[in-house]
Amino acid sequence: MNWVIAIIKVVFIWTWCLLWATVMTWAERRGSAMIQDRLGPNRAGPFGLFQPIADGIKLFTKEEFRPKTARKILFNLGPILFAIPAFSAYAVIPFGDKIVIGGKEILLQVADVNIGFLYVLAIGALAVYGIVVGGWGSNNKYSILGGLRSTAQLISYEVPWGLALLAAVFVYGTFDLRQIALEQTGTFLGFLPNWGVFKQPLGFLIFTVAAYAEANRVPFDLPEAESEIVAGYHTEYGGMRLGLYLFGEYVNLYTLSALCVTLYFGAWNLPYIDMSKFLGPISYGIASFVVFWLKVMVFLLSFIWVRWTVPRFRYDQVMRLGWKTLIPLALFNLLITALFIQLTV
Amino acid sequence: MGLKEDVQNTLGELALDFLECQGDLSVTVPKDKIVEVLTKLRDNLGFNFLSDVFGVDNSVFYEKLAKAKAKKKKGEEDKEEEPQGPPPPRFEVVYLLLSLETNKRLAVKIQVPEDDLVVDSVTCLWKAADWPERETFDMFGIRFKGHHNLKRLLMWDEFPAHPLRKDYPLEGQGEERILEYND
Amino acid sequence: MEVRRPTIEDWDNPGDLVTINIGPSHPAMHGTLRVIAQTDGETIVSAEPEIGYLHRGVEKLGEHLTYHQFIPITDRLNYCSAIANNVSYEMAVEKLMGIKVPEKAQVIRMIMMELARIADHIVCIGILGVDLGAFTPFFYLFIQREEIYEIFEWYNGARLTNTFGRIGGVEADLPEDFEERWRKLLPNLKKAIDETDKLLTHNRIWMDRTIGVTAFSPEDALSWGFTGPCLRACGVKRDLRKDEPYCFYDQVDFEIPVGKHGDVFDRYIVRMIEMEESIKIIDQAIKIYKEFPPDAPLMAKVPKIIKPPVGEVYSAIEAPNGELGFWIKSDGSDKPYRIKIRPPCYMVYQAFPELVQGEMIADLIACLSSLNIIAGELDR
Amino acid sequence: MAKPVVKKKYTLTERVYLIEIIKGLGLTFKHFVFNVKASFRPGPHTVPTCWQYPEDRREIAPIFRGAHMLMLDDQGRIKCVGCGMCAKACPAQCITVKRGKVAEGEESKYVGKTYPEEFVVDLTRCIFCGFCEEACPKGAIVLGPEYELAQYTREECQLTKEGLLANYYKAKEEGKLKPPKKPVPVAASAEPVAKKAAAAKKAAPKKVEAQGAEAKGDAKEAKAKEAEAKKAEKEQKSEG
Repeated sequence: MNWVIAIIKVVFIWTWCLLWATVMTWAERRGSAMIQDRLGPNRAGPFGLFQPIADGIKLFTKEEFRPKTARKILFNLGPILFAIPAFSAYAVIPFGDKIVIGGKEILLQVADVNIGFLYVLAIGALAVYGIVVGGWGSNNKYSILGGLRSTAQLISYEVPWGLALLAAVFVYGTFDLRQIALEQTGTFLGFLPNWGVFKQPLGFLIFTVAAYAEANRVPFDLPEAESEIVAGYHTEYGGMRLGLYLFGEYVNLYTLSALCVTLYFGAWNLPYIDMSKFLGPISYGIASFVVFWLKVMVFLLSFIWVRWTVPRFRYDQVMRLGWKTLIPLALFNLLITALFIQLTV
Repeated sequence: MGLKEDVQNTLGELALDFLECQGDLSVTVPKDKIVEVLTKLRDNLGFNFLSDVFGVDNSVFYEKLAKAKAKKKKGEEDKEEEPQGPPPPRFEVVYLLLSLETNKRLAVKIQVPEDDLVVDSVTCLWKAADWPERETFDMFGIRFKGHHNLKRLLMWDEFPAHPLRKDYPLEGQGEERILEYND
Repeated sequence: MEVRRPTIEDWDNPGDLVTINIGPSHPAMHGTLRVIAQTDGETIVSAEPEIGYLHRGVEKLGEHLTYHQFIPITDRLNYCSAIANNVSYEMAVEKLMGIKVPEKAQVIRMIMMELARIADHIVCIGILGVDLGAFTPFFYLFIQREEIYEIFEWYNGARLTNTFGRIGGVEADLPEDFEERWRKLLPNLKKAIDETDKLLTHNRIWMDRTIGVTAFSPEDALSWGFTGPCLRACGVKRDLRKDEPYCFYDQVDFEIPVGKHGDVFDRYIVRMIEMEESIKIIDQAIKIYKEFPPDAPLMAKVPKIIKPPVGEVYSAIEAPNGELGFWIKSDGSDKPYRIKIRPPCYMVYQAFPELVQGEMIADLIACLSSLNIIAGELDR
Repeated sequence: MAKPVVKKKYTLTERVYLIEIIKGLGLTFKHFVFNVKASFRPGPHTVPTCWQYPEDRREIAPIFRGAHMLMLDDQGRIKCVGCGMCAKACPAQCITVKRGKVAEGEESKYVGKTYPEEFVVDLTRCIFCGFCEEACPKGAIVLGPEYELAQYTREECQLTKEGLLANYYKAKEEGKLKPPKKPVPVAASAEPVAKKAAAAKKAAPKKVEAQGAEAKGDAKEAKAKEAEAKKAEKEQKSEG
């Protein structure tokens, strides 16, 4: 029975991710419109909610165009290489506590591995291949520039990102994401919720900034900076290949937000309230899932919010911020955390 | 005022002709001395800003004036005959100068005959003359000696004619490739 | 302090450089501009602008149209502020003919020109924001631009290509509800400018992107023939509205903002302040306008068919982009013998290779937007 | 090549990215809340700046310069006499007028003794400057309120007499005919007007002067227009 449950969980989380990726495209457009005194797409369905479906149909039915000079294999491989890590990174992130059906305890997580943390880091680093391969395979100068910018940016920001996560690991003492989530119950210093953000405020800040860079979002959207290099690595792409890139990006956002919630915002735990005490086994599972998802939504919306507020960095400024500001800060954070733990334990 | 006197004093013999129209003063100078004249004007009279450089094709201008005169003469017929000199040079290059201190403007003109379409470039004095000179070359075919990059500016490089010359028709001469669309 | 930037001579084999062809159809190329850039990584070693993609032969066309018929053609020069072009051309013809324009018409021209200046600066700043990745101020500002166009529309029926004014005056009095519209627009406009300021000016990302980028010295700027906001950003206090006043500019009180370094940030700030100064000018101009009786003349006595005497004049005004001049030579017929337009951004854009040399690709885009190059005016 | 280096001292709030960004976030959030609230208002025009185009249209100015129309007078007669002044004034040369003599028995259809046998406005060429309207001595051609000018073929963009009249009927039905244009006061003489500084003081006495001037100017202008129309008619006759 276990493998049936596993398949159900995989299918569920895939469709869930895809669903929210599509909803995100809608939210992005409507949200930006609302910020900018516009209305946004409001014709397809109520509030324009069916717009992503229309977009999907458009992407699917569009001609699969490939430039003559592009490298066929790499060109086709690029979007796939980008989308697969995006979808698989979510495997280890819990999306709820556990649900008990018929006496059987089901963890709301596809795979509960004890090094889930490292898995996310490793898979996240793979996404850069999709961008580079796509940019190179397109045989276009703008694409290759976008690909190169992306490589440099992702690799640079993985360092402060990893260091910030490392500090979190120091605090929790485990690589297991479920364990980390479970530790964030109760209160911290007596009055704060026992969430990572209060123990690691600096770490959280570094993590967020680096997450924006990892997700190629404004102000770090250099790889696809429209006004400079047209569309960056996906300049030559169209149809569903482009769709894979776009979907992958939103799924990445979802994963990053989920990771952030898991690490710093108490996963499915509500502050000061222990839901498991007064909810039944099934309803508790569902409630934990909903709480987790709501927290993720807040983060997703913040991505949109920031995107339509700030301008874009320049390439060298991104590098300067990453290497000269974030890494020293992250190291400092690591040092303080280590000292603190050494002194208190 | 006294701008005319100033210019006269500064340029001396180099000022061949003055034209005043609605307060705008323009001075005609010899073609080969243009760099010298502009340097003098810049250094002595403070015309330190080059507004524009452009060409004029006068081939039709004198004809039109003569026609207008002829029309008038029919009525009067008593004026003395104008001395028939050699026809004035076809082209003119005009340099619009401006003094930032006194806010006075001066147009310096040189006459360029059709058989000697080479003028000294003034890019050594003002960098601003770069594109205007290229445009003058493009539109009138006047070459500028000493310009670092004298090629066509607005028209494409293979364009065979100089479109602002008066003998070039408004509709063009069919240089543009005629595209045929198949429905 | 100065730094040396690499030039193309530093490379033994210039083939090592990557040639990037930016434009003529590129998201950041306003209209149809094209820059061929030689880059070393992201750094631009040399850039060569290629213009003429929007060349419509306006000067040639002018020789075949009557003086009046050329007015709508001038709309199409700097289409962001068509009114300034119209007025500049009309003033040149009026100077040629020695016409004195009635004062009320001059005030109306002044009000309209300042509105056009605000509209033009809104476009420039909005696009600069978009090109640097900040989309939102663009929308806040453009909505107000629409409102300004509304005023134009209720004045003479057109929004973008206004064909404003006639030789010798203006074609209509200001509509009765003009001031009401202006008063309604004013707080929103001020708010939009303020919000743009809040979103951009002190944001460090914006400052990093603009301060020191494509800085230019005043000597260079004068030598290259810069005028308008680009020159003022370099620190030269020159504005034709003050230096060679026309209309009623010597009667109103306004400041000329001056920058220091001539970088993108200074150009942006100069334009921002100029918008506020324009608002001040309009307020004062409306006061002057109200002193005229409603039936004061709006047109000078102009013959139906305009035949200026033989002669040549140059007349320039301070268009939003800088000195916009018309040199007109007349042969006494009803058509100009030669019209030469001195577009401001033409002079600015020729310095582009020197401006962006040694900067990065992203700076090239920022520089281009901050210079406010309008292809219609550039190529004519 | 050497370039000046600009270094600006940042204040502390500028140096730390976050403070200014958070201020900006607050500003955008205000807009967000305002617009979300606004978008729940009833009616198509919810967010004040967005027009839901086909249903919800902006009010256009009564003097809007859209597609041309051929005016009729009160008795439903075509005002145009086919003089061709509009075609002459047009900078884009988009108007073609062919003049014909009014046949017997058709006098009730036209104002003048001549009429436009053919009147074509090529909208693909037109630049909507409104000079034809100004040139017309009879007020017969007017730029109307119609602005939806997209067509499928070039032929449809040729606005013939029927099309011009249809535009007129449509505008009349919708009550969007232009109000009569106020005559522009013309200065009495070509003499330079009084000095600027004295403008305010002289305003009162000028008034009387100007009124007289206006009346004179109007009469003269009308006369001049008529004379020119006649001239044009003659010319066309001689050509024909």
